[in-house]
Amino acid sequence: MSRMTEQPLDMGQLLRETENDACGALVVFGGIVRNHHAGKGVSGMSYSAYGPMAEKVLAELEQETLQKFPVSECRIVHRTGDLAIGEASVLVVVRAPHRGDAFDGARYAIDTLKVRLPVWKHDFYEDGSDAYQDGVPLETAASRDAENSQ
Amino acid sequence: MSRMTEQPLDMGQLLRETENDACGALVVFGGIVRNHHAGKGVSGMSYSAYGPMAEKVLAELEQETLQKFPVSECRIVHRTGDLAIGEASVLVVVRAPHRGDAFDGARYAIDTLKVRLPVWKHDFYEDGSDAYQDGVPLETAASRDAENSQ
Amino acid sequence: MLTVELFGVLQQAAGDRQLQLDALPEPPTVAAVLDQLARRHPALAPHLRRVACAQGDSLVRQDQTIDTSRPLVLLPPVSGG
Amino acid sequence: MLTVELFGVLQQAAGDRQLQLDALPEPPTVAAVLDQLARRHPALAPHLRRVACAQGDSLVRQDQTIDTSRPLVLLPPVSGG
Repeated sequence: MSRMTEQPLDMGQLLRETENDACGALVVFGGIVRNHHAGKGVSGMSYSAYGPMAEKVLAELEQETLQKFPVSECRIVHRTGDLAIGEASVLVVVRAPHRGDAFDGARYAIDTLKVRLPVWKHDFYEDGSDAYQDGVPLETAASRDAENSQ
Repeated sequence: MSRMTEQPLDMGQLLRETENDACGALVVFGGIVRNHHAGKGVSGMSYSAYGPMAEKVLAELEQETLQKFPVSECRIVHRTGDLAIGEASVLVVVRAPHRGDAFDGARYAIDTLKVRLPVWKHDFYEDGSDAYQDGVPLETAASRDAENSQ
Repeated sequence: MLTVELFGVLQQAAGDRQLQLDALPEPPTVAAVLDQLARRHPALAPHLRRVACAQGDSLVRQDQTIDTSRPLVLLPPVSGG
Repeated sequence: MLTVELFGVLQQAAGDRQLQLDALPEPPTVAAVLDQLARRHPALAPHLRRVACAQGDSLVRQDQTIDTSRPLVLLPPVSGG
Protein backbone atom coordinates (compact mmCIF):
# COMPACT_ATOMS: atom_id res chain seq x y z
CA MET A 1 0.00 0.00 0.00
CA SER A 2 1.27 3.48 -0.81
CA ARG A 3 1.68 5.51 2.39
CA MET A 4 -0.53 8.34 1.14
CA THR A 5 -3.67 7.10 -0.58
CA GLU A 6 -7.18 8.10 -1.57
CA GLN A 7 -8.36 4.52 -1.07
CA PRO A 8 -9.94 3.25 2.17
CA LEU A 9 -7.15 2.08 4.48
CA ASP A 10 -6.84 -1.70 4.67
CA MET A 11 -5.77 -2.86 8.12
CA GLY A 12 -5.72 -6.50 7.10
CA GLN A 13 -3.20 -5.78 4.38
CA LEU A 14 -0.95 -3.82 6.76
CA LEU A 15 -1.08 -6.69 9.25
CA ARG A 16 -0.04 -9.15 6.55
CA GLU A 17 2.75 -6.87 5.32
CA THR A 18 4.22 -6.62 8.83
CA GLU A 19 4.03 -10.28 9.87
CA ASN A 20 7.12 -11.15 11.91
CA ASP A 21 7.47 -14.39 13.84
CA ALA A 22 9.93 -12.85 16.32
CA CYS A 23 7.39 -10.27 17.56
CA GLY A 24 5.14 -11.07 20.51
CA ALA A 25 3.43 -7.68 20.52
CA LEU A 26 1.32 -5.86 17.97
CA VAL A 27 -0.03 -2.34 18.49
CA VAL A 28 -2.31 -0.67 15.97
CA PHE A 29 -3.36 2.95 16.20
CA GLY A 30 -6.23 4.19 14.06
CA GLY A 31 -7.38 7.77 13.66
CA ILE A 32 -11.12 7.70 13.00
CA VAL A 33 -13.37 10.48 11.67
CA ARG A 34 -15.49 11.64 14.60
CA ASN A 35 -19.03 12.99 14.44
CA HIS A 36 -18.14 16.14 16.37
CA HIS A 37 -15.41 18.77 16.67
CA ALA A 38 -15.21 21.74 19.01
CA GLY A 39 -18.84 21.30 20.01
CA LYS A 40 -20.25 21.15 16.47
CA GLY A 41 -21.74 18.16 14.67
CA VAL A 42 -19.53 16.92 11.82
CA SER A 43 -21.13 15.32 8.75
CA GLY A 44 -17.92 14.52 6.91
CA MET A 45 -14.44 15.76 6.18
CA SER A 46 -11.74 15.98 3.61
CA TYR A 47 -7.96 15.66 3.92
CA SER A 48 -5.59 17.37 1.54
CA ALA A 49 -1.84 16.78 1.50
CA TYR A 50 1.33 18.15 0.00
CA GLY A 51 2.06 14.89 -1.72
CA PRO A 52 5.77 15.02 -2.60
CA MET A 53 6.74 15.74 1.01
CA ALA A 54 4.05 13.70 2.79
CA GLU A 55 5.14 10.35 1.36
CA LYS A 56 8.77 11.06 2.30
CA VAL A 57 7.86 12.22 5.83
CA LEU A 58 6.01 8.96 6.51
CA ALA A 59 8.83 6.80 5.12
CA GLU A 60 11.35 8.66 7.29
CA LEU A 61 9.12 8.46 10.35
CA GLU A 62 8.84 4.68 9.96
CA GLN A 63 12.65 4.44 9.88
CA GLU A 64 13.06 6.83 12.79
CA THR A 65 10.63 4.80 14.90
CA LEU A 66 12.54 1.61 14.09
CA GLN A 67 15.78 3.30 15.16
CA LYS A 68 14.55 5.00 18.34
CA PHE A 69 12.68 2.01 19.81
CA PRO A 70 13.36 -1.73 20.01
CA VAL A 71 10.59 -2.43 17.52
CA SER A 72 10.89 -4.62 14.43
CA GLU A 73 8.11 -3.38 12.17
CA CYS A 74 6.53 0.02 11.64
CA ARG A 75 4.09 0.95 8.88
CA ILE A 76 2.14 4.18 8.59
CA VAL A 77 -0.53 5.02 6.01
CA HIS A 78 -2.66 8.15 5.71
CA ARG A 79 -5.73 8.72 3.66
CA THR A 80 -6.62 11.80 1.61
CA GLY A 81 -9.83 12.97 -0.05
CA ASP A 82 -13.37 12.77 1.31
CA LEU A 83 -13.98 10.59 4.39
CA ALA A 84 -17.22 9.61 6.09
CA ILE A 85 -17.82 9.40 9.83
CA GLY A 86 -16.24 6.22 11.21
CA GLU A 87 -13.66 5.82 8.45
CA ALA A 88 -9.95 5.65 9.28
CA SER A 89 -7.81 8.62 8.27
CA VAL A 90 -4.54 7.11 9.51
CA LEU A 91 -3.25 3.70 10.57
CA VAL A 92 -0.03 2.99 12.44
CA VAL A 93 1.07 -0.63 12.84
CA VAL A 94 4.01 -1.49 15.09
CA ARG A 95 5.33 -4.93 16.02
CA ALA A 96 7.99 -5.63 18.64
CA PRO A 97 9.29 -8.52 20.71
CA HIS A 98 7.87 -6.82 23.84
CA ARG A 99 4.64 -4.95 24.39
CA GLY A 100 5.92 -1.83 26.16
CA ASP A 101 8.16 -1.05 23.21
CA ALA A 102 5.33 -1.59 20.72
CA PHE A 103 3.12 0.87 22.64
CA ASP A 104 5.94 3.43 22.92
CA GLY A 105 6.83 3.15 19.24
CA ALA A 106 3.24 3.49 18.02
CA ARG A 107 2.62 6.47 20.27
CA TYR A 108 5.81 8.18 19.13
CA ALA A 109 4.89 7.61 15.49
CA ILE A 110 1.42 9.14 15.72
CA ASP A 111 2.50 12.01 18.01
CA THR A 112 5.32 12.91 15.62
CA LEU A 113 3.14 12.51 12.53
CA LYS A 114 0.84 15.18 13.96
CA VAL A 115 3.61 17.81 13.88
CA ARG A 116 5.46 16.74 10.73
CA LEU A 117 3.03 15.50 8.10
CA PRO A 118 1.91 18.20 5.64
CA VAL A 119 -1.79 17.29 5.72
CA TRP A 120 -4.82 19.48 6.36
CA LYS A 121 -8.22 18.51 7.67
CA HIS A 122 -11.27 20.30 6.29
CA ASP A 123 -14.39 19.76 8.39
CA PHE A 124 -17.91 19.89 7.02
CA TYR A 125 -20.45 20.58 9.74
CA GLU A 126 -24.04 19.49 10.05
CA ASP A 127 -25.14 23.15 10.07
CA GLY A 128 -23.82 23.54 6.50
CA SER A 129 -20.67 25.46 7.44
CA ASP A 130 -17.14 24.22 6.90
CA ALA A 131 -13.65 25.07 8.13
CA TYR A 132 -10.05 24.00 8.00
CA GLN A 133 -9.15 22.82 11.48
CA ASP A 134 -6.64 25.03 13.17
CA GLY A 135 -3.50 22.91 13.22
CA VAL A 136 -0.04 22.97 14.73
CA PRO A 137 2.85 24.74 12.99
CA LEU A 138 4.85 22.23 11.02
CA GLU A 139 7.88 21.03 12.94
CA THR A 140 10.99 22.19 11.10
CA ALA A 141 14.65 21.44 11.78
CA ALA A 142 14.90 24.95 13.29
CA SER A 143 11.91 24.47 15.62
CA ARG A 144 13.23 21.03 16.62
CA ASP A 145 16.62 22.52 17.52
CA ALA A 146 14.95 25.31 19.49
CA GLU A 147 12.89 22.77 21.43
CA ASN A 148 15.90 20.57 22.15
CA SER A 149 17.89 23.53 23.48
CA GLN A 150 15.17 24.56 25.93
CA MET B 1 -17.54 -13.14 20.57
CA SER B 2 -17.14 -14.86 23.90
CA ARG B 3 -14.20 -13.37 25.82
CA MET B 4 -12.52 -16.77 26.28
CA THR B 5 -12.55 -18.86 23.15
CA GLU B 6 -10.83 -21.75 21.41
CA GLN B 7 -11.56 -20.17 18.02
CA PRO B 8 -9.06 -17.93 16.18
CA LEU B 9 -9.55 -14.35 17.36
CA ASP B 10 -11.38 -12.17 14.86
CA MET B 11 -10.13 -8.58 14.93
CA GLY B 12 -12.61 -7.47 12.27
CA GLN B 13 -15.50 -8.61 14.39
CA LEU B 14 -14.17 -6.79 17.47
CA LEU B 15 -13.74 -3.61 15.45
CA ARG B 16 -17.34 -3.84 14.24
CA GLU B 17 -18.64 -4.56 17.75
CA THR B 18 -16.92 -1.44 19.12
CA GLU B 19 -17.82 1.05 16.39
CA ASN B 20 -18.52 4.43 17.99
CA ASP B 21 -18.92 7.62 15.98
CA ALA B 22 -17.83 9.79 18.91
CA CYS B 23 -14.38 8.20 19.08
CA GLY B 24 -11.48 9.67 17.10
CA ALA B 25 -8.94 7.17 18.38
CA LEU B 26 -8.65 3.41 18.13
CA VAL B 27 -5.89 1.37 19.77
CA VAL B 28 -5.58 -2.37 19.29
CA PHE B 29 -3.12 -4.52 21.19
CA GLY B 30 -2.44 -8.04 20.00
CA GLY B 31 -0.38 -10.68 21.78
CA ILE B 32 1.18 -12.89 19.12
CA VAL B 33 2.81 -16.33 19.53
CA ARG B 34 6.55 -15.79 19.07
CA ASN B 35 9.01 -18.26 17.59
CA HIS B 36 11.33 -18.01 20.59
CA HIS B 37 11.29 -17.83 24.39
CA ALA B 38 14.20 -17.55 26.79
CA GLY B 39 16.68 -18.31 24.02
CA LYS B 40 14.94 -21.47 22.76
CA GLY B 41 13.11 -21.97 19.48
CA VAL B 42 9.35 -22.37 19.96
CA SER B 43 7.35 -24.53 17.57
CA GLY B 44 3.93 -23.94 19.09
CA MET B 45 2.11 -23.45 22.35
CA SER B 46 -1.03 -24.13 24.23
CA TYR B 47 -3.04 -21.94 26.60
CA SER B 48 -5.19 -23.40 29.35
CA ALA B 49 -7.56 -21.36 31.51
CA TYR B 50 -9.67 -21.64 34.61
CA GLY B 51 -12.79 -20.86 32.66
CA PRO B 52 -15.38 -19.82 35.26
CA MET B 53 -13.09 -17.12 36.64
CA ALA B 54 -11.36 -16.08 33.40
CA GLU B 55 -14.53 -14.92 31.65
CA LYS B 56 -15.52 -12.88 34.71
CA VAL B 57 -12.04 -11.34 35.10
CA LEU B 58 -12.10 -10.07 31.50
CA ALA B 59 -15.63 -8.66 31.81
CA GLU B 60 -14.63 -6.84 35.00
CA LEU B 61 -11.39 -5.58 33.47
CA GLU B 62 -13.31 -4.10 30.52
CA GLN B 63 -15.56 -2.23 32.96
CA GLU B 64 -12.65 -1.13 35.13
CA THR B 65 -10.81 0.27 32.09
CA LEU B 66 -13.94 2.19 31.06
CA GLN B 67 -14.17 3.65 34.57
CA LYS B 68 -10.50 4.51 35.11
CA PHE B 69 -9.88 6.17 31.73
CA PRO B 70 -11.90 8.53 29.51
CA VAL B 71 -12.44 5.78 26.96
CA SER B 72 -15.76 4.78 25.43
CA GLU B 73 -15.21 1.19 24.30
CA CYS B 74 -13.09 -1.64 25.64
CA ARG B 75 -13.21 -5.26 24.49
CA ILE B 76 -10.81 -8.02 25.48
CA VAL B 77 -10.72 -11.57 24.12
CA HIS B 78 -8.28 -14.36 24.93
CA ARG B 79 -7.74 -17.60 23.12
CA THR B 80 -7.20 -21.06 24.62
CA GLY B 81 -6.03 -24.35 23.17
CA ASP B 82 -3.25 -24.95 20.66
CA LEU B 83 -1.83 -21.95 18.82
CA ALA B 84 0.67 -21.77 15.96
CA ILE B 85 3.48 -19.22 15.60
CA GLY B 86 2.06 -15.87 14.44
CA GLU B 87 -1.45 -16.45 15.79
CA ALA B 88 -3.00 -13.99 18.26
CA SER B 89 -3.46 -15.19 21.84
CA VAL B 90 -5.12 -11.99 23.06
CA LEU B 91 -6.72 -8.90 21.52
CA VAL B 92 -7.53 -5.66 23.33
CA VAL B 93 -9.57 -3.04 21.48
CA VAL B 94 -10.04 0.41 22.99
CA ARG B 95 -11.76 3.42 21.46
CA ALA B 96 -11.75 6.93 22.91
CA PRO B 97 -12.39 10.50 21.81
CA HIS B 98 -8.65 11.25 22.22
CA ARG B 99 -5.61 9.18 21.39
CA GLY B 100 -3.63 9.51 24.62
CA ASP B 101 -6.53 8.04 26.57
CA ALA B 102 -6.93 5.17 24.11
CA PHE B 103 -3.24 4.27 24.46
CA ASP B 104 -3.38 4.54 28.26
CA GLY B 105 -6.53 2.44 28.50
CA ALA B 106 -5.25 -0.34 26.23
CA ARG B 107 -1.94 -0.50 28.05
CA TYR B 108 -3.66 -0.67 31.43
CA ALA B 109 -5.94 -3.44 30.20
CA ILE B 110 -3.14 -5.70 28.94
CA ASP B 111 -0.81 -4.96 31.86
CA THR B 112 -3.57 -5.80 34.33
CA LEU B 113 -4.71 -8.88 32.41
CA LYS B 114 -1.19 -10.26 32.82
CA VAL B 115 -1.53 -10.35 36.63
CA ARG B 116 -5.22 -11.20 36.97
CA LEU B 117 -6.27 -13.63 34.27
CA PRO B 118 -6.08 -17.30 35.32
CA VAL B 119 -4.42 -18.54 32.13
CA TRP B 120 -1.28 -20.65 31.66
CA LYS B 121 1.04 -20.81 28.69
CA HIS B 122 2.59 -24.14 27.82
CA ASP B 123 5.50 -23.84 25.38
CA PHE B 124 6.55 -26.59 22.99
CA TYR B 125 10.15 -26.16 21.90
CA GLU B 126 11.82 -27.09 18.64
CA ASP B 127 14.17 -29.43 20.54
CA GLY B 128 11.18 -31.55 21.55
CA SER B 129 10.99 -30.36 25.16
CA ASP B 130 8.09 -28.46 26.65
CA ALA B 131 7.41 -26.32 29.73
CA TYR B 132 4.85 -24.18 31.42
CA GLN B 133 6.20 -20.65 31.36
CA ASP B 134 7.02 -19.34 34.78
CA GLY B 135 4.34 -16.74 35.40
CA VAL B 136 3.49 -14.04 37.89
CA PRO B 137 1.56 -14.84 41.09
CA LEU B 138 -2.09 -14.05 40.54
CA GLU B 139 -3.00 -10.62 41.86
CA THR B 140 -5.42 -11.09 44.74
CA ALA B 141 -7.32 -8.53 46.78
CA ALA B 142 -4.76 -9.10 49.57
CA SER B 143 -1.74 -8.56 47.28
CA ARG B 144 -3.39 -5.46 45.79
CA ASP B 145 -3.94 -4.00 49.25
CA ALA B 146 -0.35 -4.79 50.23
CA GLU B 147 0.92 -3.06 47.10
CA ASN B 148 -1.28 -0.02 47.62
CA SER B 149 -0.09 0.39 51.22
CA GLN B 150 3.58 0.44 50.23
CA MET C 1 -13.49 -35.04 51.65
CA LEU C 2 -12.43 -32.15 49.45
CA THR C 3 -11.84 -32.06 45.68
CA VAL C 4 -8.77 -30.02 44.75
CA GLU C 5 -8.54 -28.86 41.12
CA LEU C 6 -5.11 -28.19 39.64
CA PHE C 7 -3.97 -25.98 36.75
CA GLY C 8 -0.80 -25.32 34.80
CA VAL C 9 2.44 -26.49 36.33
CA LEU C 10 0.52 -28.04 39.27
CA GLN C 11 -1.03 -30.59 36.91
CA GLN C 12 2.44 -31.49 35.73
CA ALA C 13 3.77 -31.78 39.28
CA ALA C 14 0.87 -33.93 40.52
CA GLY C 15 0.42 -35.89 37.31
CA ASP C 16 -3.32 -35.26 37.48
CA ARG C 17 -5.96 -32.53 37.07
CA GLN C 18 -7.49 -33.10 40.46
CA LEU C 19 -6.90 -34.71 43.84
CA GLN C 20 -9.10 -35.81 46.74
CA LEU C 21 -8.14 -34.75 50.22
CA ASP C 22 -9.72 -36.49 53.23
CA ALA C 23 -9.13 -35.98 56.97
CA LEU C 24 -9.50 -32.22 56.58
CA PRO C 25 -8.26 -29.71 59.15
CA GLU C 26 -10.87 -28.14 61.41
CA PRO C 27 -11.75 -25.40 60.66
CA PRO C 28 -10.89 -25.94 56.96
CA THR C 29 -9.19 -22.64 56.18
CA VAL C 30 -7.40 -22.29 52.86
CA ALA C 31 -4.03 -22.05 54.62
CA ALA C 32 -4.64 -25.21 56.67
CA VAL C 33 -5.82 -27.14 53.59
CA LEU C 34 -2.71 -26.10 51.66
CA ASP C 35 -0.52 -27.27 54.59
CA GLN C 36 -2.21 -30.65 54.54
CA LEU C 37 -1.89 -30.87 50.75
CA ALA C 38 1.86 -30.20 51.03
CA ARG C 39 2.24 -33.07 53.51
CA ARG C 40 0.20 -35.56 51.47
CA HIS C 41 1.62 -34.53 48.06
CA PRO C 42 5.26 -33.46 48.49
CA ALA C 43 5.64 -32.90 44.73
CA LEU C 44 3.20 -29.99 45.03
CA ALA C 45 4.83 -28.44 48.09
CA PRO C 46 7.37 -26.18 46.34
CA HIS C 47 4.59 -24.60 44.28
CA LEU C 48 2.04 -23.92 47.00
CA ARG C 49 3.67 -20.79 48.36
CA ARG C 50 2.87 -18.96 45.11
CA VAL C 51 -0.67 -20.26 44.41
CA ALA C 52 -3.89 -18.28 44.61
CA CYS C 53 -7.07 -20.20 45.42
CA ALA C 54 -10.61 -19.95 44.10
CA GLN C 55 -14.03 -21.52 44.49
CA GLY C 56 -16.39 -21.08 41.57
CA ASP C 57 -15.64 -17.75 39.90
CA SER C 58 -14.24 -16.05 43.01
CA LEU C 59 -10.88 -15.95 44.77
CA VAL C 60 -10.72 -17.10 48.39
CA ARG C 61 -8.26 -15.67 50.92
CA GLN C 62 -5.76 -17.80 52.83
CA ASP C 63 -7.50 -17.13 56.17
CA GLN C 64 -10.94 -17.92 54.79
CA THR C 65 -12.86 -21.05 55.88
CA ILE C 66 -14.13 -22.84 52.79
CA ASP C 67 -17.23 -24.85 51.94
CA THR C 68 -15.66 -28.31 51.56
CA SER C 69 -18.55 -29.57 49.43
CA ARG C 70 -17.25 -27.43 46.55
CA PRO C 71 -13.92 -27.93 44.75
CA LEU C 72 -10.96 -25.81 45.86
CA VAL C 73 -9.17 -24.55 42.74
CA LEU C 74 -5.40 -23.96 42.88
CA LEU C 75 -4.10 -21.28 40.51
CA PRO C 76 -0.32 -21.16 40.03
CA PRO C 77 1.45 -18.02 38.72
CA VAL C 78 -0.29 -16.94 35.54
CA SER C 79 1.17 -16.39 32.06
CA GLY C 80 -1.69 -15.21 29.86
CA GLY C 81 -1.69 -12.45 27.28
CA MET D 1 8.76 35.40 -11.40
CA LEU D 2 8.06 32.85 -8.72
CA THR D 3 5.19 30.37 -8.45
CA VAL D 4 3.84 30.11 -4.90
CA GLU D 5 1.76 27.02 -4.09
CA LEU D 6 -0.82 27.23 -1.33
CA PHE D 7 -2.39 24.58 0.91
CA GLY D 8 -5.17 24.35 3.47
CA VAL D 9 -6.44 27.58 4.93
CA LEU D 10 -4.10 29.56 2.64
CA GLN D 11 -6.07 28.40 -0.40
CA GLN D 12 -9.23 29.65 1.28
CA ALA D 13 -7.63 32.99 2.17
CA ALA D 14 -6.21 33.57 -1.32
CA GLY D 15 -9.12 32.04 -3.22
CA ASP D 16 -6.66 30.04 -5.32
CA ARG D 17 -4.20 27.13 -5.18
CA GLN D 18 -1.28 29.16 -6.47
CA LEU D 19 -0.05 32.68 -7.07
CA GLN D 20 2.63 34.28 -9.23
CA LEU D 21 5.00 36.74 -7.61
CA ASP D 22 7.10 39.03 -9.82
CA ALA D 23 9.59 41.74 -8.83
CA LEU D 24 11.32 39.42 -6.38
CA PRO D 25 13.62 40.60 -3.60
CA GLU D 26 17.33 40.20 -4.15
CA PRO D 27 18.62 37.88 -2.80
CA PRO D 28 15.35 35.90 -2.80
CA THR D 29 15.46 34.48 0.73
CA VAL D 30 12.34 32.75 2.05
CA ALA D 31 11.81 35.50 4.63
CA ALA D 32 12.05 38.28 2.01
CA VAL D 33 9.68 36.46 -0.34
CA LEU D 34 7.14 36.03 2.46
CA ASP D 35 7.39 39.77 3.26
CA GLN D 36 6.69 40.63 -0.33
CA LEU D 37 3.80 38.14 -0.46
CA ALA D 38 2.25 39.77 2.61
CA ARG D 39 2.36 43.21 0.93
CA ARG D 40 0.89 42.01 -2.38
CA HIS D 41 -1.74 39.69 -0.82
CA PRO D 42 -2.90 41.20 2.47
CA ALA D 43 -5.44 38.38 2.93
CA LEU D 44 -2.52 35.96 3.37
CA ALA D 45 -0.56 38.20 5.75
CA PRO D 46 -2.10 37.00 9.06
CA HIS D 47 -1.25 33.38 8.18
CA LEU D 48 2.34 33.81 7.05
CA ARG D 49 3.86 33.99 10.53
CA ARG D 50 2.92 30.33 11.10
CA VAL D 51 3.78 28.81 7.72
CA ALA D 52 6.63 26.45 6.93
CA CYS D 53 8.03 26.48 3.41
CA ALA D 54 9.18 23.74 1.07
CA GLN D 55 10.58 23.18 -2.39
CA GLY D 56 10.06 19.75 -3.87
CA ASP D 57 10.08 17.21 -1.03
CA SER D 58 12.26 19.27 1.34
CA LEU D 59 11.67 22.07 3.81
CA VAL D 60 13.55 25.34 3.29
CA ARG D 61 14.63 27.63 6.15
CA GLN D 62 13.55 31.25 6.43
CA ASP D 63 17.11 32.48 5.89
CA GLN D 64 17.69 30.28 2.85
CA THR D 65 18.00 31.71 -0.65
CA ILE D 66 15.72 29.78 -3.00
CA ASP D 67 15.87 28.70 -6.61
CA THR D 68 13.10 30.91 -8.06
CA SER D 69 12.63 28.63 -11.07
CA ARG D 70 10.97 26.09 -8.77
CA PRO D 71 7.67 26.64 -6.94
CA LEU D 72 7.81 27.77 -3.32
CA VAL D 73 5.27 25.74 -1.33
CA LEU D 74 3.58 27.33 1.69
CA LEU D 75 2.50 24.88 4.40
CA PRO D 76 0.15 26.27 7.07
CA PRO D 77 -0.24 24.58 10.49
CA VAL D 78 -0.95 20.91 9.90
CA SER D 79 -3.88 18.81 11.12
CA GLY D 80 -3.27 15.28 9.88
CA GLY D 81 -3.74 12.05 11.75
